[in-house]
Amino acid sequence: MNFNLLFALALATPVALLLACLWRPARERMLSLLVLAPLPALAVALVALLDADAMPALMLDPGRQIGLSLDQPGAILLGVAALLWSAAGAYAATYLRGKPHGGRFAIFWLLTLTGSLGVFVAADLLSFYLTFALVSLAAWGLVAHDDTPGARRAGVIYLLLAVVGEVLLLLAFVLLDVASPGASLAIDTVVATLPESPWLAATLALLIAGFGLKAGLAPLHVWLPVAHPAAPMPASAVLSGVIVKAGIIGLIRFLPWDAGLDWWGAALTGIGLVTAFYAVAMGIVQSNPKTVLAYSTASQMGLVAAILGMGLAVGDREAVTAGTVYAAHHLLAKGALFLAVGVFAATARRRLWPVLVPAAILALGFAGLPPTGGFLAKLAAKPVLGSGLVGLLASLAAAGSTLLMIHFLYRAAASASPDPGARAAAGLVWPWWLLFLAALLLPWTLAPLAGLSPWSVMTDRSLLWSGLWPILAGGVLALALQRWGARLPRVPEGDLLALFTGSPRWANAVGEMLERTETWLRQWPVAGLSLLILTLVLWLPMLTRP
Amino acid sequence: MSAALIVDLGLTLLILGLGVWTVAARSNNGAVVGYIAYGLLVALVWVRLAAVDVALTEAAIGSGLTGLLLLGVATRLPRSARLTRPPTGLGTRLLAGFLSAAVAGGLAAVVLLLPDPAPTLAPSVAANLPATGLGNPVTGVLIAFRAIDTLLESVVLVFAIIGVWSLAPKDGWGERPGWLRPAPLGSALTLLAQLLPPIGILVGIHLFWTGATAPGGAFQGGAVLAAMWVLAMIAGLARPPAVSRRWLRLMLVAGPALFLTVGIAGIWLAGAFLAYPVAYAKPLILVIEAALTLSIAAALGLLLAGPPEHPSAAERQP
Amino acid sequence: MLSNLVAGGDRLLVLALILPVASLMLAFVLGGRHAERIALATLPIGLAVAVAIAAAVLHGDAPLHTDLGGWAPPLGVALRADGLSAIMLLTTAVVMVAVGLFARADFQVPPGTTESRAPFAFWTLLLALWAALNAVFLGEDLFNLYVALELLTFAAIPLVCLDGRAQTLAAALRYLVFALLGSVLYLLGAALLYGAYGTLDIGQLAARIGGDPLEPAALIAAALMTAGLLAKTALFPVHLWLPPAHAGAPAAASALLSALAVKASFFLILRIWFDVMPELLAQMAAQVLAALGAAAILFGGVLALRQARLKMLIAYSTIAQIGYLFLIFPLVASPETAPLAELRNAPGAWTGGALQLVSHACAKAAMFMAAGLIAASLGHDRIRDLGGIGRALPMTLFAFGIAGMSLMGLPPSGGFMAKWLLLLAAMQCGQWWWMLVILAGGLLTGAYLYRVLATALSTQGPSPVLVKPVDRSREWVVLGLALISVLLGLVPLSSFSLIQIGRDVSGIGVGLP
Amino acid sequence: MSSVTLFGLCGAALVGLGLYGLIVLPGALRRIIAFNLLGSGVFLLFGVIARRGGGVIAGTGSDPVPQALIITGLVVAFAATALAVALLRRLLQETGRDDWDEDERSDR
Amino acid sequence: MTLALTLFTLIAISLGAIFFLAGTVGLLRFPDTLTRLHALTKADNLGLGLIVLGLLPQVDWPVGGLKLIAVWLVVLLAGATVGQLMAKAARSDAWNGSTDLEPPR
Repeated sequence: MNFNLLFALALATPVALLLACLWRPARERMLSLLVLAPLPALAVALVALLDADAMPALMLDPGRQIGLSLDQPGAILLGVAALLWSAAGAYAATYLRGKPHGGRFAIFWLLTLTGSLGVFVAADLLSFYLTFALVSLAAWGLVAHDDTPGARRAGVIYLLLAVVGEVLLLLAFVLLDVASPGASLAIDTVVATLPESPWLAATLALLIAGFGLKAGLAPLHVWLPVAHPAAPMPASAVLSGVIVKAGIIGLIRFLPWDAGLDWWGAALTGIGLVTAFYAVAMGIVQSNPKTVLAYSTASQMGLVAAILGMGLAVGDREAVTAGTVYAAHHLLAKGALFLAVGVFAATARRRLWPVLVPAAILALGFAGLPPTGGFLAKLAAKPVLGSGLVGLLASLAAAGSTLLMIHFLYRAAASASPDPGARAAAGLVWPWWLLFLAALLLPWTLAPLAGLSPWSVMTDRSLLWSGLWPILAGGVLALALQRWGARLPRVPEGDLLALFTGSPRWANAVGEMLERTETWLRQWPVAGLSLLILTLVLWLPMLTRP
Repeated sequence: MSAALIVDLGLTLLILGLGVWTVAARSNNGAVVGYIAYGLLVALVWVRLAAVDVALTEAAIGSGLTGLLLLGVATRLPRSARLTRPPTGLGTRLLAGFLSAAVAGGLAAVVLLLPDPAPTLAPSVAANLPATGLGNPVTGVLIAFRAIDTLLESVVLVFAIIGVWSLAPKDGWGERPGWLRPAPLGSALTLLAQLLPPIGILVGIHLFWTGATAPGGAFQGGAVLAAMWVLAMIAGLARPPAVSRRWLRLMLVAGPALFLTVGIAGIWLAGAFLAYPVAYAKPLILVIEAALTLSIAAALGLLLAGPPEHPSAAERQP
Repeated sequence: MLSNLVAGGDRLLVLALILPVASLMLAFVLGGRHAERIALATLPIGLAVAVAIAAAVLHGDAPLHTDLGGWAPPLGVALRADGLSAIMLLTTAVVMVAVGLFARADFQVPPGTTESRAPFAFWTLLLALWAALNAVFLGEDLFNLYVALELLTFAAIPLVCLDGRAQTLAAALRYLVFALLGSVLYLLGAALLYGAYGTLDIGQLAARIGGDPLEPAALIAAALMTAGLLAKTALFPVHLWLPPAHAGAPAAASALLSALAVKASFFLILRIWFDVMPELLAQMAAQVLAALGAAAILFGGVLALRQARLKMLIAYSTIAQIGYLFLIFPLVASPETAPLAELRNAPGAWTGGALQLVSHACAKAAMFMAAGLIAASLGHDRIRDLGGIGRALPMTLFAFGIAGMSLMGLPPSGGFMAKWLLLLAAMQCGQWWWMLVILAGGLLTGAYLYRVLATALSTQGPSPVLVKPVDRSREWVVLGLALISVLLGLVPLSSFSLIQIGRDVSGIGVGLP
Repeated sequence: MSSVTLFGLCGAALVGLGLYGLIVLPGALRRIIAFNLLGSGVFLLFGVIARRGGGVIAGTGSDPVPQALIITGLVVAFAATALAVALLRRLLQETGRDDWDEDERSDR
Repeated sequence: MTLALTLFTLIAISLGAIFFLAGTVGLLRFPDTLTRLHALTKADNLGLGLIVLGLLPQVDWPVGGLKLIAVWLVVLLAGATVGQLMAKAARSDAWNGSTDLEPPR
């Protein structure tokens, strides 16, 4: 088959399924088809990764370079994202069976899926903005799906921040376009001219804020711990696994890697590291395992941002590959863990071990436990982070991750089903196993891309030790947490959001004031006077013309 | 200062005085009466400005028919409606006064600064008037040079009729317009309504006919005819026709429809929409004017007669 | 074929003007069920004429022009259709067709009667409105345009109070008197221009104003005309008449008024500033207009957010969306925009403004009609009680949602492209503050749409009781119009070169200090 | 000062008067009357412009083009007044009040 | 001859003007509607009549003269009718203000 045709199918398939949803019988059966929707995208990614010369591209408007294309980071993320979407789709078919509003869930799922795959392949500003907006806004339907008061609140917060992110990015994109001569809107072209842009600082700040918000960088991470627990389990998996990666791919696509912007790189690294530690600190005082996972996501994305920041500072494209591999591993592992939480909740306590052990392996993988995929991901990042302060801080962050993940395992085990005969349905278990294996093994196949030879690293003792000591340190901390954790203060989900509890009242007061103004303005004499004033205001400046 | 200027000054002061009276009058009736008198004086100004066609229109439509319309509603305002309104605050009035004065001042300054010699189209009209066969340049502008305005304006009247009719109260549709409730027969009004219309109709037709060469035309003639019709309706000698009548509707659109038809025919006969073949210009224009006069008379009369109402609605009227 | 169109362009203009007038008179005379039939039969013809005009302008790459009666201006009156006019004619025709199809169910003569008030009035006024709009978009003579504006007012007012409730009567009366005030100011300006320059033809006025030293009358005339038209466009703060009038009218009428009627007076403001006196558009006046537009965006957005009724919300949304249109004045008039013009072969602000005009027309008409369907089937339009309507009327709500998407400026809608171009233009000419307004407006739009959609999609509570089943074909009409507003964003920008035909906007305001 | 200028100033003053009345007068009827005053002021200004343009050639004391426009305008103004009065009378029928000011909250 | 006609015109118009003046004074000074009406109609009928009479020698005959006479006749007719109507309205107004039970016939 023509590769470009397959490429087109990657996005056309979910759209076609979406159109089929207009037909009621199709809509009602759509849940069981969700597993199929991402498969063409998976195929595209595989082909592209196997044959690096065959990167597909589809130009819709050659004049302005509007279209879709694929590159290596895009292909990696597209592939693993498609895998997670597919597994989570299968999981969702079982998870939501028999519950109401499956059709609506499927529609939002497919919309989000389309956007989510799209951001990895969009080649120009407009397509990227479109797909990014799609994935951001449609995910609201997943977050608020349960329609409980909690879910609705989560939905509002999620949507508000998502729209703020959209606005920041729109501004950034406008600045990018204006600064770039020529009609082309291709991301490559406009980013290439960014370093000479008169609005470089504003553009970078907007880009980092907009994509950082999506990726969960502090202090804009607050939507993660609110939205993830509220969503149904498969939706949380894709939210935390794939959707935050829209922010990462954004950073990868839009930051000028060759410019060597040391100050901006340092800032991004700083933000990333702060996030990495701050999210751990907030996560260990949470009790809902999904909330803990959400904070872990923020922490991990902080590390990715730190990796990218180091690369940005020195103008090193290696950082992109390292960040991509790290993000790809996190995508699969975090998705798997969210699915695992659902499996826990459906499994009796005494049958928990067969799930808990692999979950533990994955969880510690975030901290770089050899020989998991996480270890390889950390190794790939190591040269970028260096062995200085940043490298040390990254290792300490890994210790923090260990602590957070052990906390997660405790909380997850505690959430097991109280029913002694409970057993998770097969439809929940196999997607989880699939993802577990993928998270464990796929980084081994991706490692060569990052310049790592898997066998040699496994035999290098100092490397193994560098992976192990943070875990041991984390383990010690976990014991301490176990002992004294009860003394820590409780922090509400979404920590900083608590600062804004008064804002609705304030907004209401402004609204009431404007309403009174409106009543006044709509009085006849006032409107008449306004018209006269308007006439004079339009007239008088013209009189002063030379 | 010449004598004419003194007269004009007196006229101006009188008009302004009446204008102020109209705005400041305590009673609604007083304001309306003031406005009617004002309109008549403004008609005199038009004569002074050498615009006799406008003077005729102003007297017939601007003052006469409008005054009748306003009187009709002023006398029906219930006392309660006059009392419940809070007067506008002093601050608002001062500000409004200041701003209105500023606009008026600006306009006055502009009037003084208008270019001299004034730009004009009068020579151009005079040069092209023979092609229409008309003697009255104003009619020439209305029917030939700017025919589209006149066409659209006669359509405006149809719009207004639809608008007024669409306000029919419940059960009113298809009935007769309900505003002009006849006075009891045998009053002095009846006598007037019997004596005046023959003269009025003659005058109306005369106005339309003379419009081709001298001041007058379809609007003025139509207005006089409408006034006669309204008089007959008020006096109870004629009842307003039911709005569902086909002949009535035909009469209302006859003018614009004929105008439009001739205009379309002009595309082929004279090379442009709304153009007249030179040989037939005058007869065509007269035919159009005649139809317009009829339609305008009908439209003006019906605008005064109001929306259709069920006969029983008369008692409910305030 | 296309060349024939261009050759017969002048006839097309005349046809666009007289077709609705002739149909109106026929419908008026025949009445009864014929009124509806005639109106419906006119729809496709009118659409075809509009398409033909657009094709002729595009193909001929020049404006169409005709002198009526064979008398050339200044003595005679001309009609002219440039690219923007053609687009407005086309938009009008599309919205008219949609509203006409939609309104069939609401305005049918009840069985057993030969004629009834509301259907007769609606169908004749639909044609009347169309005639008025076409006259506005084709007019080249300032007084002719005054008559066209009055035609528009006369057609619009009765539509507001078709239901005869006291509230809508009051709204219509207020609308009428304020609109009359606006037209009188406009007429005063036109009269002064005649007094100063001896012509009312837009093209000749432009030449004379540009050539001679400026007459003092021209300044105050511009101010008076603009203010009068602003009153009719309902720009903040002279919008008092719009919310009750547009919210009180029947859904089909609201759609026409909100989508088209206010655009006509805005179109004339464009013509005055950019065609009649381009040299006069001082940055100061442009900034004033845009500042009012910005205030409208924010103010209208907040007020929309706080409405309890769906139709009121949409009406306030119109006030906000009108604000966007006024942002184009400082952007087009800025000397810095010239490079952008060369760059894209489509001056951004101008194209963006036109796109906003068109996409808002389609989207707003779709929203009002969707709201009408909701109100008809629920028996009310209180936003608080819309819960579950997403299940009961999924298609209507979907149409409402995607129309809202266009208003909010989400890609790939027409509204997005419009705002994107406006943002670019604002940045290009260094007036970044308008960007913030545009974005804040988008946020507010999102917020009030969220209020409606989240309530409507809510699954809590009992399913709503429908007092009337909804007609599927009407839902399709609404959806179609909403889709058009979205698909406009997918049309390649090069197709918008039509907007540029007949005007050279890159030079506007450039010569000024 | 000539008569024509005098009438021009009169027209300007009438415009101001009409605007003032339209804004401050309570009640629909009075506002409609004020609108008519405003309109006649505008027409008068236009008439002055016509008169200034006249007298160039014999037979026309005044530029006929503005005259024709004023006649058109007068008829349009009458139609507008008729529509306004019709609305007002219907409003009176329904509410017994002659103003159009909104009841607070009625449309919310 | 011309001089005599001019003199006649002058006198007739002056007389008419005096009637108008008297009528106006009456309109302003008389106490109630009916008496004011009385003053007004005199001015209309006689004053205008004299003015028309005075103008007759100055216009073309017969078109202009007949027009003038027609004007006078029409004003006469209208004045009479309006006077009637106003008197009636005045009486019913007076009744509205009084305590009588029946309107005056």
